[in-house]
Amino acid sequence: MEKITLTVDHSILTNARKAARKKNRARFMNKMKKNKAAVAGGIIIALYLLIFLIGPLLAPYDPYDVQLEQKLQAPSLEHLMGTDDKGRDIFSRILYGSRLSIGVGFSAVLFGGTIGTILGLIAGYYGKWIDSIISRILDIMLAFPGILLALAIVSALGPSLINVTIAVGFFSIPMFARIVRGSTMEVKKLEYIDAVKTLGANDFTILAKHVFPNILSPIIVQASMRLATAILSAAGLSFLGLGAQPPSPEWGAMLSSGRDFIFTAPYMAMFPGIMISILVLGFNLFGDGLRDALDPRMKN
Amino acid sequence: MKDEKVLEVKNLQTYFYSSEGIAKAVDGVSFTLHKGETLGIVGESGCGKSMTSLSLLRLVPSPPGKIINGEILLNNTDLLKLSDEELRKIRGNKISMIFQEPMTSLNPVLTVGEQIAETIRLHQGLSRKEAWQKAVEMIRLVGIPAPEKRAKQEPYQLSGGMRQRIMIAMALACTPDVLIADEPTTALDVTIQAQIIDIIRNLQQQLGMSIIFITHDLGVVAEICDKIAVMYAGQVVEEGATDSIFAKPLHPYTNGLIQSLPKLYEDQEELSTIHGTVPSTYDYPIGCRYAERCPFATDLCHDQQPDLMTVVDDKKVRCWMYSEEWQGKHLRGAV
Amino acid sequence: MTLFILKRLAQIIPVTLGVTLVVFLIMQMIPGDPAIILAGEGASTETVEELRENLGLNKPLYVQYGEYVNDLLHGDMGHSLKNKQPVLEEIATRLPITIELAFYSILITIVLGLIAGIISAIRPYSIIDASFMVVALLGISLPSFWLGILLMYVFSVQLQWLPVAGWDSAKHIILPAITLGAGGAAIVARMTRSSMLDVVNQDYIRTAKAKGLKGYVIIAKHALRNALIPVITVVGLQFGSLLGGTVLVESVFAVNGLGRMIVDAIRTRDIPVVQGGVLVASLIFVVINLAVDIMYRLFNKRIDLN
Amino acid sequence: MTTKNMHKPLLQVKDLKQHFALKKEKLFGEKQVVKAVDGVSFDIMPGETLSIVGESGCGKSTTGRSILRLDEPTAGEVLLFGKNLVEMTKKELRLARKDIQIIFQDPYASLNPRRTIRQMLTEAMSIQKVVPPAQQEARMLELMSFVGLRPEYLERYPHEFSGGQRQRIGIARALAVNPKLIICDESVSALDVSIQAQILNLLKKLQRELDLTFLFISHDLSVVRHISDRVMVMYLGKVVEIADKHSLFSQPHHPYTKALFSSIPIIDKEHRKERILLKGDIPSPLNPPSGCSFHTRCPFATDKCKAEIPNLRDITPTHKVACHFAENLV
Repeated sequence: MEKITLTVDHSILTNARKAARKKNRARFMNKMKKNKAAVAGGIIIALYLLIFLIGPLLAPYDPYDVQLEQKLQAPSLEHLMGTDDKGRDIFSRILYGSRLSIGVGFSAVLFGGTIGTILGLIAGYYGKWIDSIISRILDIMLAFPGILLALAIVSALGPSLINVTIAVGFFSIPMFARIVRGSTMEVKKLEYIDAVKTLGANDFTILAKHVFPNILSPIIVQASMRLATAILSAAGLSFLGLGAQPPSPEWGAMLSSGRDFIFTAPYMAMFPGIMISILVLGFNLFGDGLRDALDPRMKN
Repeated sequence: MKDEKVLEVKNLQTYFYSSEGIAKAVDGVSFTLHKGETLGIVGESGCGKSMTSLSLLRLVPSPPGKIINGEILLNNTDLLKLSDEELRKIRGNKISMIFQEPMTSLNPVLTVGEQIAETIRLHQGLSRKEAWQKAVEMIRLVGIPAPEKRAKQEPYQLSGGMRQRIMIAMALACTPDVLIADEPTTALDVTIQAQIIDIIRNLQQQLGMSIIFITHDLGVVAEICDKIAVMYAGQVVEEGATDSIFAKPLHPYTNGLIQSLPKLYEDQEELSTIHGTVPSTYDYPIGCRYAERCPFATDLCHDQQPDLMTVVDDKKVRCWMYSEEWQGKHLRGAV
Repeated sequence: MTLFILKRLAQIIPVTLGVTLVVFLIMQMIPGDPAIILAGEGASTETVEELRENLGLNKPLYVQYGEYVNDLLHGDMGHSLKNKQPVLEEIATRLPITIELAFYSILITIVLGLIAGIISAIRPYSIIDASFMVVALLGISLPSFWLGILLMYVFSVQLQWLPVAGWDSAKHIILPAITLGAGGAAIVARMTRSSMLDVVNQDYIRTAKAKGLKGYVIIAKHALRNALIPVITVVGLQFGSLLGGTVLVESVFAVNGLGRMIVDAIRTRDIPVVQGGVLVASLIFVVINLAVDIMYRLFNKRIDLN
Repeated sequence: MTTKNMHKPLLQVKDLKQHFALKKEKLFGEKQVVKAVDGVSFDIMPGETLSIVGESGCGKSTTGRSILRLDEPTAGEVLLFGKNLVEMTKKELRLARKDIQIIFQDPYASLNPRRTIRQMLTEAMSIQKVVPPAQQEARMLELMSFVGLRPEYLERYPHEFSGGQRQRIGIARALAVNPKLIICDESVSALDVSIQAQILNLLKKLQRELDLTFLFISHDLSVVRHISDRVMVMYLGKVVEIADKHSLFSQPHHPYTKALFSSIPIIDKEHRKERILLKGDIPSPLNPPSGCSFHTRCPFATDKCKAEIPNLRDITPTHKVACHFAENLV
């Protein structure tokens, strides 16, 4: 075969590369912009993250400062959300508590998501007996209804916020693993996987470069939805007195102590509840929107 | 009898509206179908042939699709002017339709007998029992052995070829005037395709309906159709009797299409091709839509859109080469 | 079909064993000496040793597990550390309450969820659809324990229509059942809607339209049956969330069911009661899952072909 | 076609079998086995194009995948330059795959949507270390010009291309490792005729210029007629006829081949043959008929066909048929 000499102006290639990247980003942003729900969710999450980062700096009072003479004051300019039964400023406690409530959610999902994704990738890609074993273990984990598995774990490890994180993360493992396993099995069947196999790529390369990037969308969607559930579950466990312990300003715990004063000081339970609900709403909206933007099957 | 017009479509335009713009899927399509005749609509993917067929029964998914202009005259009644209720009585009764995917076009949770019988009950007002018997008869008619048993089965228990036969039985149950067949054999193997074509042809002779046969397969068209409309970029570019179109295609696109098929009875070192790609439905050129790919294109072609003009007898073509303007400059019959 | 049921039954055995193993291991996860914990703080060394001997805590782990399963098979879930009563007896008095609560809640989940989902899907992107979906979104976002408190505040404290807590009359059931069923109803509604919208775009619906069928026949006969198939699975999963949710809702409304029993037992570190409660709830869920799977299979015969 | 090595096959497939076990459906039923490929043997000579034709479920694609061990074959040998691919370890196989590449049917599923063309080609070259990194850039540009794509397309993602262009990219990726044999698995089936013609011309040109050997799998007989030197017809996992293309198309011996040929819709009236309509459907490969698997649809079947499996035997030195009555049916 004749040797072909090619002269190409390399600036054309570099420019083409830049343009391609820009176009891709613009396409995704465009899709997201059209999705009002996702944008609303994104804004909510961003606001909470802001509170998470700088909230404690804004707090007007010490969240642990007991002022019994100021107890159970209704919301006012002085105490935006009122004071609790120990006279602590609820607004300040909410700001401080954001670190706990949001942090627990993220840590738990990071923990469960990582393990679940790895298990799902392995089970889905290798199939056969490896899949059988992993799937059976997941079945057992899923046989525990709702947060009961987390509850059981906390009962053994003892009540604390860290244990709640572990427990909630643990029970989200099978949710991730299932989604990832299913998506992996779908992607594995696609011809481009066969093509790279034929080129001689090893399993790790195939999984890391060709399978994982293509199942990222369902993982991100799942993570967003799971964050909502994880925050709810963690708050629930704290509400039951099994997570953060008084005087911690964790929102679930605050809600729990507020419930005894529902006749006299309903705002004690209202504000932490509102904070949890809006945050969870944000993640649900974001997850919904993301799914619509990323999942080709959901397209009209 | 052949001269009796059954269906006449005039200047049909179906557009799709999305954030990316307006897709002119069907852009001014006209044709006439006579009694007992088979009209083939051919073209490559995206040319608008399927959307034309869906428009005829107003089945275009809406939104985003919308029929914005035209007339669809069935025995001189304009279907586009009917109320939904009036149109409903025509669907499946006067005009019926079969689709490309026999796997997904039948309801997976109902028996095939019931799916045929419900059409019969609806349009002919027969009792449950009578309708069921008629359904079984229809299944027998399309050549499925043991029709009594098959009628009670659900679609997943049947093969692809059998499901397409069921679709045909369903479509013909009320002896319609027009059958629209949208790529009915594309998903099937050749030996099964041959069976289905055979059945459609036989039943046409028995029942006398007119057929609109939509396909991308020139061979199938050549075998089954009396006349052909070739579509390109939302428009009919050539129309005429099947034999004359294959013997002497007038439009450069029709010619290119026929030439790029590998021949079964001839050795060729290289196939002739049409260079380039179809223009985007969102952004058609102002001139002839084929000009960019056409080896004969001139400035005139790029600047102005040609009309579908009658050349000889019944043959129509949308190409400047056959116009008077062109005659002055070039010799006729450059193809 | 019979083979499927038998296979599915056979699958239950390893899952059930797995569940018992996990519940058994909970005991092992406790930091420190289980004998000391079981004996209670401040117990003398002899008491601890005696307990260790009695409960076989000095035997190898697998022997202990074997004995645990053997005891379970004989209906022995151990004794409460607090009141020394058999755990099974305690569960027997609590379970009916929880089942009653769960029954009404799942009823709310299914009925409300399906109706809202179908109405939304028939008129997608309409005002009624939008309002249903906003409510559904709230339904999945509000923590049940907070929703419970809100409802209690409105209907019991402010309006005084319904009792605050307890489990004595039909009126007592209303708020907890709504609280517990609301989240599920929201999920079922969303699922039904998206499943319906999915089905409406299928080829066979186009076929039905091409046949000239009436709109309501297409919805009721052709679309709904297919759309409900994936909803079955979702309803099945809701049973799980529901059983888990009883823990929170029973605590909010002071209902003396299984959930509250577990929470109280965790607070007092009454481990055998926790084990028994979690085990029973899980086994119930395993059986419900089996039933749901069989139903799914009955409705969807196409499964597994190809 | 080059004359060197004319008599040494590049690839030999011997008694290849690919059986898939299905889940049991009935309680006391036997475990069902789909014999997707059931004892297929053939050789491919260097520089030639052998086609496999057949209808769905005949095992043509599975044969291609088994050769590459994308599906592990149940039995048989696949000898590439005399070395058996089936017995190789995973590592040896990875190296050997450099010589055989595959081009798929679906222009959408065959390219990783998250990688640019540059990344795909670089990866292909790096895995097999066929080109030193310093020369990869030049080689990439060469590959792009081979398949008729503009160099700046290297930076684009697959979704920015049309179906025909994607097939060109798939071809470039396969060529990146300098393969000897390319398996084309329905590579032009998803394309419109005008684009199909472009790709077929490209494949022929590449074969001439790069000395490639093709195993071309397709259901489209006119495409097969155009591109092949020899053609093999499969039915229900078995080879029913294999011959050089002129002999096969002018004088098919097997009744199935004949029916298949007569079923093709043809534009030119003069070439239309009397159609042989086969009765019924293709039987399920789950329960292939006894004896000759075609006997249920064969117009000439006898009791012998029901009982005995016909061997693939020579009718002429270049024409093999698996039919008891091949000579009587011409």
